[in-house]
Amino acid sequence: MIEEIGTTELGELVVNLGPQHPSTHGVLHLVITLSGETIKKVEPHLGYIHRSIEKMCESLSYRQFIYVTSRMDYLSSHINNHGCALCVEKGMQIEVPPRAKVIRVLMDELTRLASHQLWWGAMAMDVGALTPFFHAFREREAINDIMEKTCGARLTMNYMCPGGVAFDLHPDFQREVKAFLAFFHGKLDEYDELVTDNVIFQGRMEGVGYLSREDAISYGCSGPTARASGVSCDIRKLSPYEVYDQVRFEEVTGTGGDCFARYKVRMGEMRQSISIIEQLIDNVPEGDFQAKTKAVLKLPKGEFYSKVETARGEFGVYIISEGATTPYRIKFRSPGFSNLSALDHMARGHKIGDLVAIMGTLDLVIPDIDR
Amino acid sequence: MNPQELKQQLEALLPSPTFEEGGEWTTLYTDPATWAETARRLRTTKVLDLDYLFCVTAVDWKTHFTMVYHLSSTTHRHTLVVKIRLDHEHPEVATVSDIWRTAEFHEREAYDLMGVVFTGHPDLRRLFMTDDWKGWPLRKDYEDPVNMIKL
Amino acid sequence: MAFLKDYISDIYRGIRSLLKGMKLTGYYFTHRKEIITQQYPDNRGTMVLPERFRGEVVMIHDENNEHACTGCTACELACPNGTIKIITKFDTTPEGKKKKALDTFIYHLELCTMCNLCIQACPTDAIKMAQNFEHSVYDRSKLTKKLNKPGSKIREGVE
Amino acid sequence: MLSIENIADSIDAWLNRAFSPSVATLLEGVLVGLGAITFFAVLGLVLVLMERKVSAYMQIRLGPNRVGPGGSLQTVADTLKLAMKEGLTPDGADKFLFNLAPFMVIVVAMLILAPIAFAKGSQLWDINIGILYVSAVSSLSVIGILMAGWASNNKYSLLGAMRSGAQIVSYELSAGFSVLSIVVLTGSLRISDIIASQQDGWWLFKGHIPAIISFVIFLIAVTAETNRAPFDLAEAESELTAGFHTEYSGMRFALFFLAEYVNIFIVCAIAATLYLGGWMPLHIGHWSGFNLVMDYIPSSLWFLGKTFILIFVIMWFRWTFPRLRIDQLLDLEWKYLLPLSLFNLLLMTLIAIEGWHF
Repeated sequence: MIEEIGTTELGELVVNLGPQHPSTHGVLHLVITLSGETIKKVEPHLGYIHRSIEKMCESLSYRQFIYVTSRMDYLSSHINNHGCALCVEKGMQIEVPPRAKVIRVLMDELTRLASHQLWWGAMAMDVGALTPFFHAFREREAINDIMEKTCGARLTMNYMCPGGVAFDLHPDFQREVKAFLAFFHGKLDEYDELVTDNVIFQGRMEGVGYLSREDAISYGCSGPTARASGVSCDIRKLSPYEVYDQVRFEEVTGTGGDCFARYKVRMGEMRQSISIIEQLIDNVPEGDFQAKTKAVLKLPKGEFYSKVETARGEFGVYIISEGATTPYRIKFRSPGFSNLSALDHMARGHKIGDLVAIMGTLDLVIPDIDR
Repeated sequence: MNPQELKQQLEALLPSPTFEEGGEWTTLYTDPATWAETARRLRTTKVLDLDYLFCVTAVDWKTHFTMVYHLSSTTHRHTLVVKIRLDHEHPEVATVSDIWRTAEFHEREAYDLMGVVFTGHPDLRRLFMTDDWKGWPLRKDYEDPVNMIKL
Repeated sequence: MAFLKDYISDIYRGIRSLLKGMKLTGYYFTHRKEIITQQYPDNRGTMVLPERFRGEVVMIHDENNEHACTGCTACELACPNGTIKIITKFDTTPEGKKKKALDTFIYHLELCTMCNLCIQACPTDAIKMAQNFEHSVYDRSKLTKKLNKPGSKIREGVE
Repeated sequence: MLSIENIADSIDAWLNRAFSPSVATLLEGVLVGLGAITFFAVLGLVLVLMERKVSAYMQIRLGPNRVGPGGSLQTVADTLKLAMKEGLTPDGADKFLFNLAPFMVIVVAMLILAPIAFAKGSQLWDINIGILYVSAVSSLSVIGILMAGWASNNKYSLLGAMRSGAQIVSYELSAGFSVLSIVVLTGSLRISDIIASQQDGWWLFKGHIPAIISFVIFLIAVTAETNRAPFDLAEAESELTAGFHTEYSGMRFALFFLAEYVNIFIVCAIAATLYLGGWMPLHIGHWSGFNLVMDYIPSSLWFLGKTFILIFVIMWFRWTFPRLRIDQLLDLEWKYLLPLSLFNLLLMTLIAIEGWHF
C-alpha cells in the first residue's frame, strides 16, 4: 500500500486521507487521487476497526450476541440490538408484550434523535463551523441522561433482550422525555438559524455529491442517503415492526440527491422522530415489559432475516441456525457499508472540501462499516 | 407481487428453477454456471425488476459454500433470495458487480472473509484484512492462535 | 436590470443569514447561564449517578459479612467475554453432608463490558451493578478483583 | 497625565542625562526592540487566551479555567510546553527553507508593526508612505507560508500553501481598494496624517455609506488575508489536517501561531486607524462636556479598545461560520468584493472631489 502512494504519471497527486484524519470520524482510510484540488478517484481502505463480529457471534449464545452488536453502529446501538432481538424472536416465535413494543419504539426514536444530533454537529464541523458541535452535544447529552436513567448506560445500553426489554421504564422517564421534547423544539429552530439558513453552508451543500435515484438503488444505499435521492426505503413504513404501523409519521424523502437534500432529510427525520415520541409517550400500555422466555434460547433449524431502520439506513440481521444455542452463521447487513460504496461515485470531479462534506452527509460510522 | 406470483414469473423466465420451501421469502436455487445470466434476467425483466441487492452472504457449510443474495424490488416491493451452491475446494462464481454496483464491495467482503472468488470482478482484493493476510477468517476451519481467543 | 436586482438581493439575503447566525452565537456569548460544562473532578461531591448506572459488578454483603452467592456459576456461563471466574469449594454442613459453596468470585473488570447479563442470570441476586465509574489504575492486575470479602460466607437459607 | 508619550519622554530625558547622546540613542534603540518583542509575546498570549475564551462562551463551555486565576495563565503554560517540545523536521524536507519559514512569517508580522500609531505620539516609524508600506510588507507573509508548505515535503502542506497563495493574492486587491478609498479622502499615505484627519470625527461616520461599505469589505478581506475562518482554507483542519503547518511542532509551530495572532492584531489596528480614528477619542459634535470626558481616557486605551473590538468581531466570525470552499472563496473575491470595492472607490473619489463628506 505504501509504494502506491505518490504521484501518478499524469501529475496527479495521490493523498492518504486517514486512517487518522479529523474528517473521517474514526479510522476510515481513503486513498484519493487528486488533480490539483479536484478529486479523480476515491478508494476506501477498510478494516482498521474490523473485529470480525460475525465470527465472534458464532460462539456466543442468542442472549449474548445481542450486546456485541451495540459495538457496531455505536450511535444507534439500541436499534442494532432491536434488529437482533427481532430476529431471535422471529426464530423462536416469541410474542413481545405490547408495553415492550412501545418502549422499544420510544428508545429507537430517542436513539435516532441522538444519532442525528451528533451527525448534525459533526457535519457542521466537517464544513468548518465548530460551534454547532457543542450545541448538538448539549441536546444529545439530555437524551443520554434519560437513557442512562432507564437503561443504565449512555452509549452501549444493552437494553433490548429477546422477548422485550431488560428493565421497565424509569418512573421519571415520561416526564423527562416530555421536558426534553419541549426544550428540543426550540433548539431545532436554532439549528436552522445557525447552520441550515447560513448562506455559506448552503453554498457548500447544494449541488455537491449528487446521487441519482438509479445510482442510489444500484449502490444499495439506504436510509437518508437513499431517501434524499427519492428512493422510498424506510423499513418502518415498508415492513413495519413493533408499533410503527400504529403511529402517524411521514417518510421524509428528498429529490435533490445532493448533500443539501441529505441534510434536509435528516433534519426532517428529527421532527418526525419527535412526533412519533410525542404520540407514544403518553400511551405506553401497562403490562409486562418482557415475555417469559427460557433461560437458554435455541433457535430452530432454518434461516431468519430481520431488518430495522437505523439512523443510517437499513440494518439487516441474517441468522442461519442449525438448531443449536449459538448461530451457525450470522450476517449483519450494515447500512454504512453500502452507503460508503457510493462515495467514489459521488465525489469524483469535486473538490477536497466537498469530499469532506459528502462524507459528512453520508453519516459514516466506521465500526458499523468494518464490523 | 405475492410469493406465488413471483414463483410463477420465475418459472416462466428461467429454465426449470428449483425453489427452497420454508423461509420468509421465495428462495431460488441456481448454480454458478448460469448465475450471471440469471442475475441479468432478474434485474432486467420488467415484471420482476429486482434492482435492489441488499445483502450478500457467503456461508461455509464445511462440505460446500452457499452464496446467498437478498434481492428486492423498489418498484414492486417483493423480495427474492437466490442461493448458489459452490464447491468447497474452489469456490468460484461470476460477479454481479456490473448489474448491482453495491455487489462490488459485498463481493470483496465475501472474498476477503470466506475466500470465494468472483470471476470478472473489477477489483478483487482484500477489503478488511491486510493485503498479506493468510487464510479466510470466517471459514469454519480457520484457526488463528494469536487473534482468536477461546474463552 | 433583473441581473443587478438578483445580484443585490443575493448579497442582502446572504448577509442576513450570516447575521442571524452571529446573533445566535452572540446570544450565547453574553448569556453565561447557558454554559453546560460540568467541572468533573470538582463536582464529585454533588454528582448523582442514576441508580441503574452500570459501573462495575459488586457482590452484596450484609452487615454480618454474608452474601447470597451459592457458586452456581450461572453468571459465569452468561458472561459473553469470560469476565467472571468462580472457584467453588465443598463445605461440610452440620449434618455432615458436603455442599458446594463459593470459594472465590474472580471478576476481571478489564474484560467487562457492563452488559448486565450476569446480574440477570443470577438466581439469588447475589451480585449487582455499582455506580463507581472511576476505574483507572496504574497496574492492570489491580483490575482483577475478588468480589467476595475475606471471611464472608453464604447467608443462611439461600439455596 | 500618564500616557505612553510622557513615559517615553521621561525615559528619553533620563537617558540623555545619564549617557552621552549617541549612547542614549543606541540604548533607546535596544529598548524599543525589546519593547516590541515583549509586546509581541504578550499580545500573542493575550489573543490566544481571548480566542479560547470567546470560543468557549459561544460554544456554551467554560474554556481554560485551571491555570492561574480564571485560566489567565493557560497560554503561558502552553507556550512553555511548546518551547520545551522537540521541533521535528520531516524526512525529505528542505531543511533550510523549513526552518526559515516560521521566522519569515514572524519577521514580516513584526515589520508591519513599525508604522502603527499605538497612542498619541508613540509610533515607531512615521514613514510618509505608511499605509503603502503596510500593504506591501503584509503581502510578503504569503512567501513564508508557501515556503513552509513547499519545504515540508507533505502533500497536505503543499495544498494548504497553494490555497493560501491564491487566497492572499486575490484578497490583497479588495483590501488595497478599501485602503485606497480612505487615502482618497485623506490625501495622504502617512498614518499620522490619516489619524489627524479624523480629529473631528471618524471616517466611518464622516464618509457616508461608501466608507461603511469599504470598512466591511476591508474586514472581510483581511479576515481572508490572515487565513482566519471562514477563510481558513490554508489550514482547514477537517480537510487538510493543519494545512501548511502540518509538519511543524514545538517552537516553530508556536511562531506560526504567534504570527497568526499578531497579524490579526495588525490588520485590526489598521482598520481602527483608517476607519475608527486610531487613538482619537470619540467626539460627538459640540457636546463639549462629553468630549472632555472622552479626552480624559488615555489615547492608548482608545486605540487598543477599538482594535480589540474588531478582533472580537473577527473571532465572532470564526466561531459562527462554516468554511468556504476554495472556488467559492475566489468567487466571493472576484465576483462580489472586487466589483463592489471598485465601484465603491469610484463613489468615494466622487465624494472626495466634491467635498461631500463631513
